[in-house]
Amino acid sequence: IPQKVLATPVARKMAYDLGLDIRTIKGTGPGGRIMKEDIRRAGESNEKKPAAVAVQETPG
Amino acid sequence: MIYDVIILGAGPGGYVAAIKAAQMGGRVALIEKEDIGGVCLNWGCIPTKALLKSARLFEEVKKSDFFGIEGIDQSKIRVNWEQMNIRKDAVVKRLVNGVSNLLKRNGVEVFQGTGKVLDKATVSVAGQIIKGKNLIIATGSRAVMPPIEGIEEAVKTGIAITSKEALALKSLPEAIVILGGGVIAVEFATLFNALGSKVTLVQRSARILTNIERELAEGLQRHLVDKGVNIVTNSQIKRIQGKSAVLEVEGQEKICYGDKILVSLGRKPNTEGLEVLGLQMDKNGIQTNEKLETNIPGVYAVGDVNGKYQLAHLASAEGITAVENIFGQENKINYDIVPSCIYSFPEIATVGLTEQEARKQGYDVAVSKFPLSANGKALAEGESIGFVKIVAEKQYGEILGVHIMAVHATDMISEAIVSMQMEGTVYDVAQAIHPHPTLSEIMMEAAHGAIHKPIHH
Amino acid sequence: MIYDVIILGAGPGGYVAAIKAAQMGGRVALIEKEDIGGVCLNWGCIPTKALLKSARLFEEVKKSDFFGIEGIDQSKIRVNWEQMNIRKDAVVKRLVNGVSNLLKRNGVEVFQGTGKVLDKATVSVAGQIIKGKNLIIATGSRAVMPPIEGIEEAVKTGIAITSKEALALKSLPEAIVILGGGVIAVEFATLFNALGSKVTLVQRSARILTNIERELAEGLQRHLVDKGVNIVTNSQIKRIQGKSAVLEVEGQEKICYGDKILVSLGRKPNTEGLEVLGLQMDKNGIQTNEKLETNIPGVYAVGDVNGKYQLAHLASAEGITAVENIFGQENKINYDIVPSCIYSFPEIATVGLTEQEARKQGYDVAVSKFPLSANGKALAEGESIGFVKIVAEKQYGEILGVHIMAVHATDMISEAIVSMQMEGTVYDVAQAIHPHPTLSEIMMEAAHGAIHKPIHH
Ligand SMILES: Cc1cc2nc3c(=O)[nH]c(=O)nc-3n(C[C@H](O)[C@H](O)[C@H](O)COP(=O)(O)OP(=O)(O)OC[C@H]3O[C@@H](n4cnc5c(N)ncnc54)[C@H](O)[C@@H]3O)c2cc1C
Ligand SMILES: Cc1cc2nc3c(=O)[nH]c(=O)nc-3n(C[C@H](O)[C@H](O)[C@H](O)COP(=O)(O)OP(=O)(O)OC[C@H]3O[C@@H](n4cnc5c(N)ncnc54)[C@H](O)[C@@H]3O)c2cc1C
Repeated sequence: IPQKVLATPVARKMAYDLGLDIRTIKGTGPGGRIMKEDIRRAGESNEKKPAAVAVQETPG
Repeated sequence: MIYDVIILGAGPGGYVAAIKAAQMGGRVALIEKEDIGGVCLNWGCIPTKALLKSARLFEEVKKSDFFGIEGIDQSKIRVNWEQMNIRKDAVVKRLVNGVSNLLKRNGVEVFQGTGKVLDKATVSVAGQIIKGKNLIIATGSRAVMPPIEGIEEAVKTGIAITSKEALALKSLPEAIVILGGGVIAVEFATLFNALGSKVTLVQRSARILTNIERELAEGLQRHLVDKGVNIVTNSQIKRIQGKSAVLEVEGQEKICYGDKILVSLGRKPNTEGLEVLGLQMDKNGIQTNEKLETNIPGVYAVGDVNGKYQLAHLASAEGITAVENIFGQENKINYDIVPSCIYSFPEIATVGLTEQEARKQGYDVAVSKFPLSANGKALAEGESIGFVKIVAEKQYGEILGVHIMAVHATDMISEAIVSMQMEGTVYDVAQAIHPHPTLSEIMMEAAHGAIHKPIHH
Repeated sequence: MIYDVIILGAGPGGYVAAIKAAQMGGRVALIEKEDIGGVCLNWGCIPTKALLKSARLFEEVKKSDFFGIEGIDQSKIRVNWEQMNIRKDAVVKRLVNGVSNLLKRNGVEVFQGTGKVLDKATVSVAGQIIKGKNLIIATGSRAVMPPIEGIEEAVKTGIAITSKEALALKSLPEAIVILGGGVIAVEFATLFNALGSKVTLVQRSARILTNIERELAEGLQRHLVDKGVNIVTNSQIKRIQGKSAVLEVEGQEKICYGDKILVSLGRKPNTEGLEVLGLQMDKNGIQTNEKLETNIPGVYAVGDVNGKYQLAHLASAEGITAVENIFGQENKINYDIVPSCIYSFPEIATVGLTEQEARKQGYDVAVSKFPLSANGKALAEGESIGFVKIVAEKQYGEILGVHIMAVHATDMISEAIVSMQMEGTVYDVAQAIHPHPTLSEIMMEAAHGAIHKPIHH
């Protein structure tokens, strides 16, 4: 069974806009759900590490 | 002129599709042979709910002493069936007028008459020929009259009726036999029983509402029996004879008497006039894919006529989805999250998988149940019958189904629907702060229960 | 023995914390000086809702002719205040007993008496000294009696009362003056007005419910006035004199008469007996961080006493969160998603940001409103006053706030809460298939409206 990613609708859209691979982000919401705050944080630390490769992930 | 979409039938499938198509900039022709609004507005969802409101008030009035309201002589209160129906008809009229105005304001062209499809781009109606690029079939369904001995005669004499005639009765029947135990049958049983008719409900199988989660169905069945409905299960209908239905129950003949015999044994799709298209059909209706397209490209079928479910909200959602697909905005229906409601007293509302279904699909299942009797608002309202049952899977806690029996179950289910729409888990629902005192706290408690333990139980 | 947690106060903050702590394996001492359940169960949420149910039925009974119920002599129906209160008291008793049993079953030790904190690990109660590793203060709040001329005398004569006394009145007042225009004031105005008292509501500012979204508050205010409540706005209370409140309104003196004068001008935290701790406080209450911890490590404050909001469900959620933090399961309250409900006729329920607040926070805002009068269920029920207003941001469509005025608003808001909990968007709510006919379709329509256009409007 492929691992499911629990993320909020807004988190998914933000990750997509920022070009972040949502599967690599740790969720801090209920039950480990990825919240927009988690994406924001990941986005910021990505900016600090310019070497990181952004992977696109379609929502859904 | 060539329309972008021709829509056949102006029920909740067709008229919603028409408005949506117009909103998306399309030129739309909508064909209706009877009343705008279809079964739903005229002979289904709306008139039944208007009458049920009266019936529920009648039940409440009987309890007024208990609630501290004095001076009602219980021996004198009676049902004024005519007034109930005048109000019901006014509600229907207002809604039908509202929809007609919406169609006009959105620039939908409405054709009154029976549409006959000549080819997939051409429909004739009332002597006119209209042309379109796409066709949406939304012709709905009608009650089945199965070949029961004596039924034709009983229809002629006006004793055997369908839900349509039941909504136009001149007087309240003293006794009524309802053949069938589906949603419509149960709502009419609730209605007539509350209004004081002697109700007999005749069910083929061992329980009513065979499509609904077992515990809910059995709970409601017990409750209806407690309230005086005579429910005959495991019965076969042998014949209709005068004002009686003759049954066979466990090898014995049984005779059920009613001034009226309401035949609620299923509905069938309206597919007449479509023959030329060569549509793929099965016994339930016109086959469609998730985009609501039939085997003929450019021809869509939405609502009761595609035989998936018989639900007005699904018809509307399908109508919107078909239109979105026509206009290139790909979309599809998620048939796993279609709610079903029963406006009985108490109500039932359900969405998604039952416990059994979830297990069959191989999920590691967590089930959690919380009763109304442990909820403050339910007690404050004096309405403590029922429960909420959440079915979740254990890996993520994702909610797979929610099954509710409660006075406002049909309002409560929307929380479950949006949760499931967003792939919500019991963790999300438990964490959301639900207002006190409300019935919705029961959802939260049940979610806590699926994780570990509810607080109040 | 040393308890893992000592909890001071057994309202919805304290008793829920106690159960949760016990469920998590802790040894728990719960101290209560009056009744288990606190204000909420005994003098707040529950008794008011029980009486409001009676009041609502009384209103419905008056409309019974319209709904087709005959034989009620409207000149004879009267309120039996005593019976209403007997039922109310029975509901309260049942719930309080229920909570007492839950506490027992979970192994919570309950101490009856006033707790006095000796140090952060030691509390004395009824001559006993108890020791604990953590302390949760959940002592709640009580009504303020501001220094108005003549108020002390009026309290002595029993004319000036708080909500507590209003819930224990021996008879229904013929006329009542309510000082204040907050949630509690509005609920009592609804109650007494529906039961036939002459109600005057005295409000300092230009409208009632200053904390609630403007359109809702103004809508309800108009509605209350239509129903006969005398609302005096922009007024200053000068003094209480006999059975009258003397006001100054736009430079003029105005005298409002009532058999009772209900003082509903705010509540203050119960912080007596905590002095030794040296807690940081402001005028609203004990200051806490998002984990509900005070400036003293190991000391938590939940519910009304921390002065954030005065809401039972928040008190309970804070109680659970404090306990989770004590037991090392880090958690915090999201104060942006705390619903507020008013059980007026129609009800009001709201969560999140208002349009103005959202703009102030710099969001690019989409606002969508949909009225009950365009909803089939609302018309079928004969309850078409109100609307749903969704406030969303435009970038993602995230829902920032939902504001509802509707007969079942307090049930409807739960859908908004879980949507916001999951950072849901108007796209999600619009895509979710809402059952027909229900009031929840209004949420869906409003969501469609925030994206593009609603169908039915
Ligand atoms: C008593 C009763 C109660 C119900 N209560 C509920 C409820 O509470 N909730 C719920 O979700 N569902 C309820 N339903 C089911 C609901 O009414 C249907 O699911 C819904 O009406 C289906 O919508 P539709 O648009 O597919 O078809 P319909 O509503 O059946 O509309 C089809 C329309 O097409 C017209 N038509 C057919 N053929 C042609 C033609 N050749 N040319 C022109 N016009 C044509 C018909 O006249 C009709 O107006 C109820 C049904 C009944 C009978
Ligand atoms: C008329 C009215 C209606 C309301 N309706 C609603 C509503 O519908 N919904 C809603 O959400 N909120 C409502 N509220 C508000 C709600 O009641 C409070 O927010 C809630 O009770 C707060 O809970 P709590 O646990 O913080 O405190 P409380 O419920 O006030 O409980 C505190 C308890 O601590 C005890 N205590 C205090 N000091 C000590 C001590 N030193 N030793 C021992 N025991 C002590 C008290 O006796 C009390 O039992 C209403 C309030 C009122 C007055």
